[in-house]
Order: sequence, then C-alpha cells, then structure tokens
Amino acid sequence: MSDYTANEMMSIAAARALRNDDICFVGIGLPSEAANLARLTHAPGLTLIYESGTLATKPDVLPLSIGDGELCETALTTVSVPEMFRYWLQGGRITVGFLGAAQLDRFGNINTTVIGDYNDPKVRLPGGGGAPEIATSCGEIFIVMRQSDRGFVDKIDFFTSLGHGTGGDDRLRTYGVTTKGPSRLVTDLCIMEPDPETKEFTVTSIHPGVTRTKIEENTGWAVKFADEVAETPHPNAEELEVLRALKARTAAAHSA
Amino acid sequence: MSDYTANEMMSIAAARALRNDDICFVGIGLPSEAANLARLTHAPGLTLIYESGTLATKPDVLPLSIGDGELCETALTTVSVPEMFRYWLQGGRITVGFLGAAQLDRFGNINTTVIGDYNDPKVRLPGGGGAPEIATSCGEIFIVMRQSDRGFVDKIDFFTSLGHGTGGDDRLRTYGVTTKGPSRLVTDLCIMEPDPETKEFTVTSIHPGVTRTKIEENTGWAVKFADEVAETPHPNAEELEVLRALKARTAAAHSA
Amino acid sequence: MAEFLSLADAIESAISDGDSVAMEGFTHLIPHAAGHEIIRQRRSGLRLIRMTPDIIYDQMIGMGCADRIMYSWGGNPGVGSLHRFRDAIQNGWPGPLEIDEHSHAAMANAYDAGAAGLPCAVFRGYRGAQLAEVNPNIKSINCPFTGEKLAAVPAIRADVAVIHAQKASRNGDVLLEGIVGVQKEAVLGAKRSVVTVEEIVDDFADLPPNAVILPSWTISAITCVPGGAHPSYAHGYYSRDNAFYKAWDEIARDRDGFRAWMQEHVIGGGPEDFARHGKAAGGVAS
Amino acid sequence: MAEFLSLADAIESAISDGDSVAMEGFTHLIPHAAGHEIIRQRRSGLRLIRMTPDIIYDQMIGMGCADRIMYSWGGNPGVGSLHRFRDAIQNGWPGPLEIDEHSHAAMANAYDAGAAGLPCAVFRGYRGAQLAEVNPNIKSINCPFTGEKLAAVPAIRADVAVIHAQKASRNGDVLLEGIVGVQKEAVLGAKRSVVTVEEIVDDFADLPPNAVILPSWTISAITCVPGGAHPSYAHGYYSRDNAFYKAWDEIARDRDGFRAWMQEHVIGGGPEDFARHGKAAGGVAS
Repeated sequence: MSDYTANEMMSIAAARALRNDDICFVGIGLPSEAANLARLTHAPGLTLIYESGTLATKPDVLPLSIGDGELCETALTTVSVPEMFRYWLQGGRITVGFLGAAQLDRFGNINTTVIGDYNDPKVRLPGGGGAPEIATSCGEIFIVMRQSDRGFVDKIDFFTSLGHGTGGDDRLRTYGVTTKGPSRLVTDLCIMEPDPETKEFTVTSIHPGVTRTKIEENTGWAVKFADEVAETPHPNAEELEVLRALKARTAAAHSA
Repeated sequence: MSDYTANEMMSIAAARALRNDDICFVGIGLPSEAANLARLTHAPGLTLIYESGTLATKPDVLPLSIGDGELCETALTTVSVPEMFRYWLQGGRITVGFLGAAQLDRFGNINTTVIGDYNDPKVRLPGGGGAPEIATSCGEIFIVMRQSDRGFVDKIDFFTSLGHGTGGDDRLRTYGVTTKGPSRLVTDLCIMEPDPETKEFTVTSIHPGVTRTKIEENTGWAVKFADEVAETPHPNAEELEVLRALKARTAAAHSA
Repeated sequence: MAEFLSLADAIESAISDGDSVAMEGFTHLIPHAAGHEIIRQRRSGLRLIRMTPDIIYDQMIGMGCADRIMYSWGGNPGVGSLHRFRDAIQNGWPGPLEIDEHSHAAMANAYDAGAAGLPCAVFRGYRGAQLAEVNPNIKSINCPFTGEKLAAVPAIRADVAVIHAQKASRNGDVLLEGIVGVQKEAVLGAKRSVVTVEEIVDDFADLPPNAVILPSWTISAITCVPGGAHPSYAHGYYSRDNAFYKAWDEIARDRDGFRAWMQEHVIGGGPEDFARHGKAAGGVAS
Repeated sequence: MAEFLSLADAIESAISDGDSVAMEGFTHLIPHAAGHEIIRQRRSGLRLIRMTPDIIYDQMIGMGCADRIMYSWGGNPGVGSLHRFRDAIQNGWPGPLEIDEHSHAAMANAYDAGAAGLPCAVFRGYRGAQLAEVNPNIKSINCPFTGEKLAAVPAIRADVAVIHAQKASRNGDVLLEGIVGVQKEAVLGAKRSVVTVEEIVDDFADLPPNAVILPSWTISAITCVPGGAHPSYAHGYYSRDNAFYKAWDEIARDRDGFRAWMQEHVIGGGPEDFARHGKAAGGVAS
C-alpha cells in the first residue's frame, strides 16, 4: 500500500479527523476534498456547510468555487449569505471549521492577507474571506496545508485569523474567545496537535516514509515532537479509491 | 346617497387617502378594511403589507388576524417576521402606516398599552405590537378611529407610539425622527389634519350630516377647525357596493 | 440530532418547571397540542416568551403554568381581550404574572439576535415610546460611526423553543412554509427544541432550493400531531378556525367556565383529539 | 416601480462616475453583462463594493473604472490570483486603487444592516484579527447588558446595486433562486438598482410561498439579458463555466493580453453576446 502520493496521504489523514456527527464549515480546495472524502467513506452522516449558504450539501464532484451549482442542487436547503454568517456560523451551530493558510505560526495563527507590510505589501494575498470568524466561532479548527518552511514560519506577516495567539490561554484571556481553536494540523508530512499547556503545535503522528529531519527542514520554527509519536496509518484501499474517483469526476466536470 | 352608516363613511374616507403607488403597512380591523377597500376601488396598484410577513397581499376576504392564511395565499411572497421588521419597516420601505388607538391626543400620540398607571393599571390593553416602530419608520401615518371623548383625550395615560410629541418640531428635535408622522386622522365624524405649525389635529373636513357641536362633544380637548372646512363627499355607489360585498364575504368566511 | 418521541415524552424530556419557554407561531402554526400537553403535565413557574400570547398562552396562564411572560401584543386578534391573561396581570389569578413588555420590532430583533448568537439586538426603535422608561430591559447604544442612539434589548435565548411545522423528514429535518414568523429564530436561539408536525415524509427531495428548513441537528424532539396547530392553522393542510377564536371570548370570560372547558377538552384529552381538526376543517390552502 | 430598459439605458441612467456600486452574486448570478456595459460606457472613479471581487471586478479594475474597492476576498476561486486586481493594488495600474478590506462576516453583516436601514452592523467578529487595527472602518461597541465587546462596521448603502436574477414578471417583480448571496440586501440597501434577468414571465403564480422576491418598487431598472451571468451561472438555466474561470488566469496575466481580450470581447461586444452562453452551456440544473 505505498502506491499513493503525499498529497493523497494529507487529504486522507485530514478526512479521518472528521466524525460522523460533525457539522463542518468547509473551505474550498484541500478542506473541501478532505471533508467530502470523509463523507463518502467513514462519516456518511457528516454535515457539510459552505459559506455560500448551502446547508448539508452532498456534492458528487468537488466544487471549484465556494458556490458552484452542485452545492446548491445537493443541499438540504440554501440560505442567504448574511443568514449563513449570522445564524449558522456566529450562532455557534458549527462543530468544526476547516481552514488553509498561506502562512502559519506554531500557535496556529494564520495569515492569508499579505506578505510584507500591509500598506506596502510584497504580495497581496486574497484576504481573510470567512476565516477570521470561522477561526473563532466554530467549536474547533482543523488546518490542512502543505508543509514548507515558507508557509510554516516563525512570525507571520499579518494576523488574519486567530489561533492560540501567543499560546497558553491567550485566546481566552486576551480575546475572550471560548471556542477551542486549532486542534489539529494535517500536512503532507505529518499531523500536529497543540501541546495541552503551551498550545504550540507538536508532531503527534508522522506519515509513512517521512523522516523527522524532513519535517524539521520544512518547518520555519524549531519543531517539537510529542513524547510518543505515532505513524499515520497508510491509506486503505477504500480511501484511495474513493478519493481518486472523486478527483477524476471533478477533473472531468471542470474541463467540460 | 344618505343610505350608509357613519362607520361606512369612516372606512371610505380612510380608503380615499391612500394612493395607487403607496406601500401601506396595514393593521388589523379598520385599517385593513380601509386599505383593502382602496385596493378594490381607486387604488388597484396599492401594495399592502401585513406584519406577519406577507408582502403585496390581495386578500379576497378581510383577515380576522394579522396572519390569516388568506394573506399568505394571495401575497407576492412571505418573509420572516424579523425580516419584515428589519428590512421592510425599519429599512424605510413603507410609505404609509395605518394605525388605530385606544387613546389619542391632539398631537397624534397614541396609547394602546394601559388605562391608568402602568404598574397598577385600571385596564391592561393589548399593548404596542408593531405600532411603536410603525409610528416612526413609515413615511407618514394615517390614523383611523371612532371618535369619542373617551378615546380622544386631553392627556393619554401612556405614550405607546409617538405622534408629534408636544407639537411643533418636537418629533424631530427631541426624538430625531425624520419621518412625517400622523398626517391624517379619519373618524366616523370628520377628517383632521395636523396644523402645519403647531401639529395639532385640526378638523379639515366634516362628514355629511355631522355638526361641529357633535364633533366637539366627542373630543376630549378643545377641538380646532381649519379656516376652510370641507364637507366630505358622500360615499359613491361603487365604494358602498365594494365595501359591503367585502364585509359580507368576510362575515361568511369567518363564521364557517 | 432530533429524536422522534411521543408528545408526552417530548414535553416531559424537554421542559422542566421554571424553564423559559418560547412557543412561537405568528398566527400560523401555533403549537396548541404541545401547549395542552404542558398543561396536562402541570408544569409551573414557566417564564413564557411569545410575541402574541393569544389563546395558547391564555390557556396556560389560566391553568397556572406561568410566573412571567415576555410579550409584545396580548390579545385575541380581531376579537378582543385575553380574559385569563388580563385576570392574571390585573388580579393575580390564578397566581401573579410578571410582565416584560416589548414592541414587535424589539422581540423580532431579539429573536434574530438569539439565533445569531449575540448577547443583544440593536435596532432603531422605541423612539418616543414610554415602554423604554418602564422596562429595564430596554437600553440604548450609540453608533460608533454616526453617533445615532439606537435601542438595545437582550437577545432571546430560551431554555426551550416549541413550534409546530408542516413536515418532518425521516432524517429529522423540519419544513416550514407560509407565514414562518420567528420560529426558526426561536429554535436556533434555544437550548432545546420540540417540534410537532402535521406529517412525517420519507425525504424532502422535491422542495424549492430556498425552502425554510430546520436541520435535524438543531432540534431535540419531533412528534407527529396532525391538526396540532388548531385553532391556528397549517398552510397547505387546514385553515384558521376563526369561529373558534371568536367563541373563545365567551369560554374564557369567567374563571369557572374556563376551568370546566379546560377540564373537559384539555385535561381529559390527548394529542389524538387534534386529528379531527386537521381533517374536519378541510380548508386546504389553495 | 421598476422600469424595463435596454441594458445600455439602464446603466446610463443608474450609474454615474464616482458612484459607489455594489455588484453582487456570491459565485452564482454574477452580473457580468452589466459589468461589461459599465466598461463600454467608460465609467470611472467608481467606488466598488463586493464581497468576492472575482473576474467581473478584475475586468472593471483593469479597464480603469474604479478608484476604490471594499471587499473581503479577492481571488479567482479555486484558481489563484486576480492579476488585474493585484496589479492595481501593488503597482497602481492602470491607476491607484484604494482598499477597504473586511472579512466576509463583516460585509455580510454590513449588507444586512444596510437593508435594515441601520447606520452600522454589530456582530461578534474580528477577535484577534489584525484587520481591525489597519482598517479605520472597523470599530467596536459594548453590549449594554453583558459588557461584551462586539465589532461594528458601517452599513453598506451603495448608490447603486447591480444584480442578475432568474426571472422578472411583467409587473417588474424579480425572483432569485438557489445561492441568493447578499443580493437582496444589496438592492434593499441601495439608492438605485439595476437587475438583469434570464427571462421575463407573465406572472409568478406558481412559486412557493417563501420564494426570494424583490418587489417592483424596490428596483429602478430591469433588463432581460439571457446568459448575462456568464461565466458565472444561473440556477435552473446554465452551469458555471469553470473552464473559463481557469482560462481567465492566462488571459489576465499580462496587461497587453488583457487589453486585447477586453477590446475584442467586451468593447467590441454587446449584451446579445451573452445569449449563446445561456444556450450553449445547456447544463440545466437538475
């Protein structure tokens, strides 16, 4: 079972974190791929919500945008965007928010706004979109992101979305945020979880075939490993088959 | 054409005040009767909105409650009650609000809350309902109410809904309310309009067969008459016929 | 996820003495069968919430279920007073009833804020209205951009919301159609919720894309009570029983007559009594 | 009341240089044909408002229509950057572009507040988010009941809202179905509004009771442009042209290529060009 890519391992490891009774606020791209894989494998009862207003949607192909027709057509119902952000996200109805990042620090704070200075940026990124409030309103946050020392940095250039702030209980103490925050980070190399005390992301599971050195080389801070580090279970046949079929259907649909 | 009642004259006089392009927020009872009569006679384009959420409704019989099925079935569409009060009323989309009252003063301030002291009332009335915000959010307010010295009082026991306050520019100056406020009061005896300066309700038209003395006897303040007082035109045959048919259909429907 | 329960079990498990309870339905879809069950189970000390406490709350108040009521218009629409409600406030019968009185706009905004997870609702209201002077739950804030003074009221987040709806799917999702009132907001803002429905269907496959639906995971208990809104109505099922609303004025006028009627029709009844209203009225919405 | 006009007349009469213009559609029903007409009429100095300034604003910005933009996510969804948008912000080409950047929650609430006639929106947002430090249009208030600090942003009340919808009735009422986004709020909050539609029908007799409808008296001008959302889509008519969204990345990458494409397809085109997308795509929603 070594016939899979690191990206496939990442999506599968991310999908596994979702539970059957989760209500998941899904971002486009990797989060959407992982969330739909979970729904099509071990978590058929998983409820997927996209910020376009589609509640409990079951797309057959992955959407390219956050509001493809597929999402509405397979949804339980579709609400307005103000209702989505007010009643469903801010209302505390979401158990898991799934985020990606351009830059990430060891405490799960996220930058998707600018590289460089805000008023004179080197690169202007797309911006926060739903993320600033997803990060604080959902029960907990899963982050899925390819690991590299350009993305996993010691200091992010801009705090788009709050993770654990400066660590410890900063999230609650300084910002009054009572939700759990980033509880899991899934990359193409490993899984990290916040240290219970410091809230610093700590490697708890390494994907098959990946070395500690490779993880260290691709992390912009001195990465910590938990006392007991597991090996992430290989993708199983069903996971790979379902993921590949999903991606093949998607590719066909989007090139039409 | 004297074969009609004072109540019929009141409804017909109230209906005549509505224009074809008005967007009217309709209360139950006399306002609903007058507004539907207008729609069925001279103002077929009149848009009726009931606080239950029914937009542009065209009931065939008068509703007993503010949310009878008839209203929804004949509406352009039906929105939630929060949307009705937030987007449509507070949003400034209504040109005319139609109110009734238990007690009314010369400046069109309305009491529908209590007779006596608020904390130890002689009679507890139903309360404000939509009226406090209808009174300030609609472009202007028409009041329709049977005239009597018990209802038309020198001092109301409780200020449920703002009219012209203490008169003059009090409405704008003290409360910052920029809408026009009560611009017409239709009773079973006459029509009153606010004096342009003082905003005190002044008789501008007297229904056929009614004397000034009768108006004075049924008003709890020293009622003023405009320099030129008109005689309200008699109900015409179409107005009477449509009103009576509407009331007959309504009576049959509600006793079923 | 919503559990399918009998009406008695649903009320038993969701509502305790002293709870704040929002039973909503703006003229349409009022959960009368659920109200009767609360009366039969002799709940007391409830803090009732409802924009328009009409017959359903007249009955519950007259039977001693409530200590307090938050409301914005208390009458029998188009008919007159609610005699039991008024008797409780004016004469303390069958017990004292504390009031928290608002305007419709305030309550609609407060439900909206409850669903939106906010601590308070901010709206342009109560200008020149004396209620703001006598009710300590009405405050104000100033817009930080324009300085305008706006009204503020606490969000409504009831312990329990109770509503009636047209349909539930076997999955436990609930559909409302027609005059949808503040029911969605009441449920989303509440800790627990009980929904009675006209019928349970296999799925919601043929609904329009923007149908008003409460997903299963926002609801605690669902129970099927055909006719359960009577004398209110269910769009697409049966019409409002306006004749009963008029008749209620006499039934509730004096204490003994009211108690006798309640004994016969509510204490001695059950949810199955509502089925005949669903069928009898026959006034299927066109 | 809505007037039925040609697209050129509708844009001409509703939009002037320097206006604040909200063109909405959350992925779905984006008013592309209207955007092209604005470009053809060489409007300039516009203060654009849009949650997700995707291709439509990339085109308008690249053609020099705008001075300022209020937005919350600026990218080509699922594809990458908006090259013209980025070139304007980073390099001031074809002119400087001032930004007023927000989160989606802030803009959704600001549209809601605009529709509700409020001066500002109050929501639980921007906690720990640095945008609140760099954007002076983000302030806060304290809940007068709990003391909680809540975010506040000015309500969005544009000079003109421009949207695309499925249907208008001859009476001038407009129906939206599917992902309805913030379009209703954008229109209700705006001084004027232009709506392009897929088709005009005699009436709305068979719609469900809670359909999303903008009444005629909330709209300034309606014009029928079949396919007018392309490469966005219209639920029930045609699908999103995802291949075009991917192709745009190359088209817009360099300035000359972009200008050549715009000259050929937009400056030299007209609303009738959109009809083939409506028909050609053929992907009627199931």
